[in-house]
Amino acid sequence: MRFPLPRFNVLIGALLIGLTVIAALVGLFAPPANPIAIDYTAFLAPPSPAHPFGTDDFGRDVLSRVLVGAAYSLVSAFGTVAVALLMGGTLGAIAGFFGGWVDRVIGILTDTLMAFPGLLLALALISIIGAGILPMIVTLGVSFSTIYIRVVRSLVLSLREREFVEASRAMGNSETFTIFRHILPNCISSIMVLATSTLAFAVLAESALSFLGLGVQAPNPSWGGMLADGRGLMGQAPWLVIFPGFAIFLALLGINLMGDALRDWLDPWMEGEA
Amino acid sequence: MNCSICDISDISICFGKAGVPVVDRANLQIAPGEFHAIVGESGSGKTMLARSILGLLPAGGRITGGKILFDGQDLTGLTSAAMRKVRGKKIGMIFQDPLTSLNPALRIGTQMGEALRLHSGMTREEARNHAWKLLDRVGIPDARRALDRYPHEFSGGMRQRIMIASTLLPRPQLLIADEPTTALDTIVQANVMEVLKETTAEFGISVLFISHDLGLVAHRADRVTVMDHGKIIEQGGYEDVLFAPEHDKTKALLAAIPQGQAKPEDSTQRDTLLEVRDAVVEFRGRRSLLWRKPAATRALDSVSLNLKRGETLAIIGASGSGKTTLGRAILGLTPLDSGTIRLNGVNISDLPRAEHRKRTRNLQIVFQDPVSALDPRMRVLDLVMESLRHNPELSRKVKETRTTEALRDCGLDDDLHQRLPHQLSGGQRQRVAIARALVARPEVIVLDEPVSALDVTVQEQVLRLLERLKKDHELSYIFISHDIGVVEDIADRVLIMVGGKIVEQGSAEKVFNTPRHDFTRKLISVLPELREVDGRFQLIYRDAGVARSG
Amino acid sequence: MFRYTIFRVLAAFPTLLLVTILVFLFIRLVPGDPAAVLVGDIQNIGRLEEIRARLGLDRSVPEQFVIWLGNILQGDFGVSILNGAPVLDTILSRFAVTAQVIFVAVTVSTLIAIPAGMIAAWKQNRWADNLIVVTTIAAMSVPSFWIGLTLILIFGIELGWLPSVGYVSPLEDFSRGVMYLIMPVTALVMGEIGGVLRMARASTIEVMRREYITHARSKGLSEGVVLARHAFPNAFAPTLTILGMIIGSLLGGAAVIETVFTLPGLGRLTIDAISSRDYPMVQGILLVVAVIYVVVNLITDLLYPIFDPRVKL
Amino acid sequence: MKHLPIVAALFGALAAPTFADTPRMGGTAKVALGADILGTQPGVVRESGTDTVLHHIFEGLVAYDATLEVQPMLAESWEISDDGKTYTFTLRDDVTFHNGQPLTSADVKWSWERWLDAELGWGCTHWYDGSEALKIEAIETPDDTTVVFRLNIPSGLFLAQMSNFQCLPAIAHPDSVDADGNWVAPIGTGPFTLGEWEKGVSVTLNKNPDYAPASGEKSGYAGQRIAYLDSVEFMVVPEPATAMAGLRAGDLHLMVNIGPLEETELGRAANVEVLTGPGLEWSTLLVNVHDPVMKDLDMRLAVAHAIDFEALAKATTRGAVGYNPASYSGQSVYHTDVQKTGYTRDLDKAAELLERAGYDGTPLKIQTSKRYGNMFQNAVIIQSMLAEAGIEAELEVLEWPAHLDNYFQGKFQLSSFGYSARTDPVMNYWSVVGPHEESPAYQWNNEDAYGMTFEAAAETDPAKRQEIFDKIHTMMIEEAPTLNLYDEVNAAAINTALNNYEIWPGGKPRLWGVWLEE
Repeated sequence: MRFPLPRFNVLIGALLIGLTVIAALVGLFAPPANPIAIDYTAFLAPPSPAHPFGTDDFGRDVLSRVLVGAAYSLVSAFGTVAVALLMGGTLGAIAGFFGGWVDRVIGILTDTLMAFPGLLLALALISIIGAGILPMIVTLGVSFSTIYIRVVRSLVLSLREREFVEASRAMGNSETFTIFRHILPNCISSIMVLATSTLAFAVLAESALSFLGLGVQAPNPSWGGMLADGRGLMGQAPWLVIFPGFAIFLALLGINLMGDALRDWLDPWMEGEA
Repeated sequence: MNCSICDISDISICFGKAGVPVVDRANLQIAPGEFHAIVGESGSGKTMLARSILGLLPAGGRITGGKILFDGQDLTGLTSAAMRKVRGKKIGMIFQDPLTSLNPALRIGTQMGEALRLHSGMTREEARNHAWKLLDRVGIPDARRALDRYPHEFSGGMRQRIMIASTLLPRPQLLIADEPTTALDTIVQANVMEVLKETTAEFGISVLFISHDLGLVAHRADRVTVMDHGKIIEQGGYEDVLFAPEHDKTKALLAAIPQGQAKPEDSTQRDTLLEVRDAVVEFRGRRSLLWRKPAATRALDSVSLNLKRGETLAIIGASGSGKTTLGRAILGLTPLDSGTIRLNGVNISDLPRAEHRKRTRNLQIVFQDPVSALDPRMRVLDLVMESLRHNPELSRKVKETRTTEALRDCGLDDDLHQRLPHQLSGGQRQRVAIARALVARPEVIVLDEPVSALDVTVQEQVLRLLERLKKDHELSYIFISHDIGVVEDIADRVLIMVGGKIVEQGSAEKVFNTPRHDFTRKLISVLPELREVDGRFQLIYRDAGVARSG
Repeated sequence: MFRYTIFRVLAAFPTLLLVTILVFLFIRLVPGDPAAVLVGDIQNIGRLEEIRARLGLDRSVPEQFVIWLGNILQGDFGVSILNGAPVLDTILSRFAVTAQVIFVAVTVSTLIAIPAGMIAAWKQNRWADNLIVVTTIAAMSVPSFWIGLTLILIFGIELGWLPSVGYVSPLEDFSRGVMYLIMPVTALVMGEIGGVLRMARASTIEVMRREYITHARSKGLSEGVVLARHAFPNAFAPTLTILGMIIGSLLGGAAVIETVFTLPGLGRLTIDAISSRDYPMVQGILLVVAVIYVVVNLITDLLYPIFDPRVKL
Repeated sequence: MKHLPIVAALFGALAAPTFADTPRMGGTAKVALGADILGTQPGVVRESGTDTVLHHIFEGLVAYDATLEVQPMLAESWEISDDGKTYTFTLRDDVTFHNGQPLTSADVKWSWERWLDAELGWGCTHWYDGSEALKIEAIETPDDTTVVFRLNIPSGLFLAQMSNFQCLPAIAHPDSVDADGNWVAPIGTGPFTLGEWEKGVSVTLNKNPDYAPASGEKSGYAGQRIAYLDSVEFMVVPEPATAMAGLRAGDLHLMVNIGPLEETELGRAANVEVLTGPGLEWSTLLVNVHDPVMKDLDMRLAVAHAIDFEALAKATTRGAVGYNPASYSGQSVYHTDVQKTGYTRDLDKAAELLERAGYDGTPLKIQTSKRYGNMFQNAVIIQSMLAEAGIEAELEVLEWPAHLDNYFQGKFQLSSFGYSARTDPVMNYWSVVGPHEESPAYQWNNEDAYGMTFEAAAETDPAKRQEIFDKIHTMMIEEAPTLNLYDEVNAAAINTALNNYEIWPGGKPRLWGVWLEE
């Protein structure tokens, strides 16, 4: 039975991502309860009509924290990918297009970033910029940019040989014009595929950082943070872990499915077969 | 014909669910030892028909009707296991692009011995022996050591010979050759055809030869089948089909073979437009050691030429002769190591980019591969308009009208102007590339093998277009090509290049009729020419006299 | 090949130097210095200056860097501020633990991912492909510490088959040592397998479209032989680079897995050293990790021509 | 020293031993440690896990019992001269070191002189070198079983400091160091000897076969220390969730320093029992009196009146303890009604005070960290309480070293902090009161109060000490330089296979006098 994976996956992927975005919007603008309001009377209350997802160890409503957490996790994930794309994309394009010593210098920079632990970077940035979502985004963004540099560089190397790039040069266009007008637009499809997979890794990385005590600054909720904080209470308050865990799982499943389908769908087209 | 070893009756092949049949009720018989050619343009279904015999249709392709009898067996009904017994053992196949049809990661010996050991159960040693003997037979130097080398260490021609040897090793009864020489230079093409013809004749193997080049097939095929849009439109012995064609499509294919007379010496005085003096371009090899200067090879070795106004100068040479580097050097795409290029008297070889751009507005280029020459993301109109980008004095309105005019001038009607390149055919795309050069109102256009990637009939139309544009806009061309047939009736003067040097030059008529350099001579002799002499078609070699005649 | 290795080793020095400089600066940028951690809040508050002097932290940063680099070049990595243990020995013993887990995990995930990826490519869009793709995506969508803790809950507590805490090196006592590795390796494999599998599937799909695959089929070879002998070497080359990157990053220590499974690995050592501002230890670790990373990259590039002979070194 | 009354009512029976059945010899108990020990030389590089382990290998001359009263340990008895400046200790004659050598006064003198040597960097030299008035003039050994300490001034703290468990003046044998004085091996007199120490994994202590226990019932660190176990393995388990799983799986027998949430989590498992008891550590909200906003008394009092201290204590300790306004533990005999007077929440008064202080609404910054769970929980609850009183507050969650460093340098506006255990009110106040120029870490820069702490230190009569402490406390409540919250709860979880394990205010786990079932 032939089963058109790409189309089916895109459907589920889009559905899940849509769900996450809606959750984030509801969380930001109309949360059922104030996600950081502490209610001493309702400690670790199990799911009830008042608190559909129960309450956490400060008596805060888990449902609104999951919704707001969606916003934080998405913002931090998309922020990370944006930083990685901007930094990695441009450096990769420059390295690929100009080659020579520029390529070697960027190569050294990439190796250094790869060998550098994200943790130390996070700590240093927090002390400079101050705690909050920004250092998280910059840290993860910088460490993910190394993958973008590598991918974009190899893409640009292959595109540079294409004749329409030489035609652009023959018309007297400057190098930078040729990069931004002809080369980068043609990298977009594979960069999009890369972006979806790094998006998934960004959410996971954020939860790992929260596990190590460095996540999004309290008391703002992020999925990774909630999961990390609730890990010791799986017995008495499983809802603390189940709902954020499920939220991460569904969001990542959506992103990964979309990324996978995108690649299969874009792949044949990218070879420009008539 | 009763004793055919392969009898294809009423075969139809479809793609997808209710697609139009790619091959529509085709009938074809191949006698033992017969060299049968199927000729047709791309999309005519010839390759699909050939591949259906071995059940190697691409994803989505299905045989929807008819039978293929081979050696008494109906191949269409075989189970995959039974079909695998036929493949390689009874029917062998060789492919078009030698670059991608041999596995880059495996040694030649492993790839060749595979089929033989599978079907004959020989030991590795025996298979190797057979293999290198056959390699030697097809002309591979130092055949024994060649077994341990990798495909990328051989030239295109050599790789094709290896593939022929590897396919013939298990002694199949039928060899299917899917355009085996299209990707090769003319001379190499001829040599490979000879090897194929001799070896298959020697081993009594019948051949099903697929090609879009009638000239190549004309003097070698016993029987010819012509296909168009999935249907067989003509079939029979080579004399009937070639020398007394009935269907006008066959006639069109025959007409596409160059017939014209080479132009005589042009005595009219013309001023020189473009002058290249002692141009040298060196390519640095990889830096062997940090301190020693790497060995440099000269792609252009002090080349001089000049182009007169309104003249078409053809530059012909094998791949790697430096003709493309010369074309790119003229445009300034490849910097010269020494020597000068003058355009209308002005030296343009070492100007800064802004200055170079202003000075060379009347110098344009058209590239070979239409797929790679157009930015896949831009629409046709924007693609062509981009070349007016450096004319600030023109308003957007003026640019648009000029672009639309140029596109119409190149035979592209308005509904195509908003399309993306991948929505156009090869011919249409090349017309867009020409329009992009034309819109800048140049005086000189460098054409780097503009038609070699196109089908024969489309090639003809583009060449006629170029000639018309030259007359209408007083253009001069530098026409780079490896195919002498294409250049014959369009070039005024001809330059022959070998190893980065110009070895011969002169008017087209002088060079074609009285070639001096042996490369030129070989180039011309290899190319048969179908001439219509008093109503009858004759196949004539330039200096070797009549090859075949009706 | 030898010349290429020399060239690469020489080219690695600027990277190593840049890493050490950045680490030296960043760790001092982070607030809180080792003296405060050592003093804690019980002891005499006045002793901060005295301890700073003893640790040489009162000198200017560039001065400290020169001294430290000088020692490193003589092979002296210095001593941990926290417990006085020699830095290099601690790093190497902890690296041994991380290396064991990582190599077993990477080998297992490769042995599963490559064949699964190729089968998924071979049966593209059929149920087998969907099953493999969806399960790997599911595995990739769960944070690794969550997998870890769930494994402990199931195999540690409910079934009691595996020890949930502690660590015995398989080198000393193989049978017990293996018991301690099963869960961490499983958790790591579930985290990493997705990346490798996806790459294997994508490159196999791409390779299967090549002409030489149809040529191989035209020789009458079975689909299995075509996949294994013809498709695998060409598909494995790009996957090798992904593997190199994964091993490179993991060898720096999978901090989360090591914390959850009480493995005395490099990842946890890094976190403990950073959080206790143990400057010599942090600098030592990151230098060693950088060297490991460069070596892994070199090995990956040296292996590349085996699968793609066109690449000349 | 008067006998400290035990406030049993608060925790029910003081964690009576689980099963009173007959003790069983043998087996290995496994204890979870948050981090690996830092070394085997007591008191030099300090960390609570390391102290716990070393208390099984080394002993001091005297030790605290469960009621925090000083009891004899290696010293059988002691006399204090009339002028209170000479302490004469008589050693027990049945004590041997781990290397078989008998205990002599020379060993005591050698050990003390090593810890007091400024070069070594021992943790608490400042208690005995005069920098806090008290100075040991000389240590004499008239004969093998007598050691005499000569002090410069009489001190009510000397014995308390000698039995302190953060800086245990351990009695070690000179063979513990090599020729040029480097610490080589821990040769003490304790019930356990150092076995294998696998860095980053675990440290194992083996039973000392020829250990001679002191007289009297086991109580706190005093009394007899009988090792029923063959060995104790302290395993490094950084992740609490893993430790809890290990406890339930039986791979671990003891886990200490667990918070209220872990208590309820573990309480659910059949084979795990949770023991709680009063602790000596206490949580505070540090208020930086040098901060431009907080130097205004009205502002500090406004914050004090915005917080519902009782509710805060009940929330974080799940009802175990209540508000303790004083800077020392509610268990202390000096903790009377005076120390119970603090601040009661009054939002109107708070608003009025804010008005007077001219508070312009800029958010106050509360620093905290996550290493010690309650600090973080206090900060979160205080933030929301201040919000109710119209005071905007932002949390600054830092890493513990950064949070601690800011405490030392006084770089904070508000800081949710906590002090480790001290056993005498003077020691508590010495961490809070002090001249700011000497160290920004002192929260209360008040000469009178600082002078009074030294009076209390020298004073040996409890009634007079009580007067001084009452005066200090009342002044502190008026000036509100720092806001004390509550005494932290000591809680430990044991696997039911471990018998006769007890909790005591000192909090430090003791693996003698306990045995394993099966």
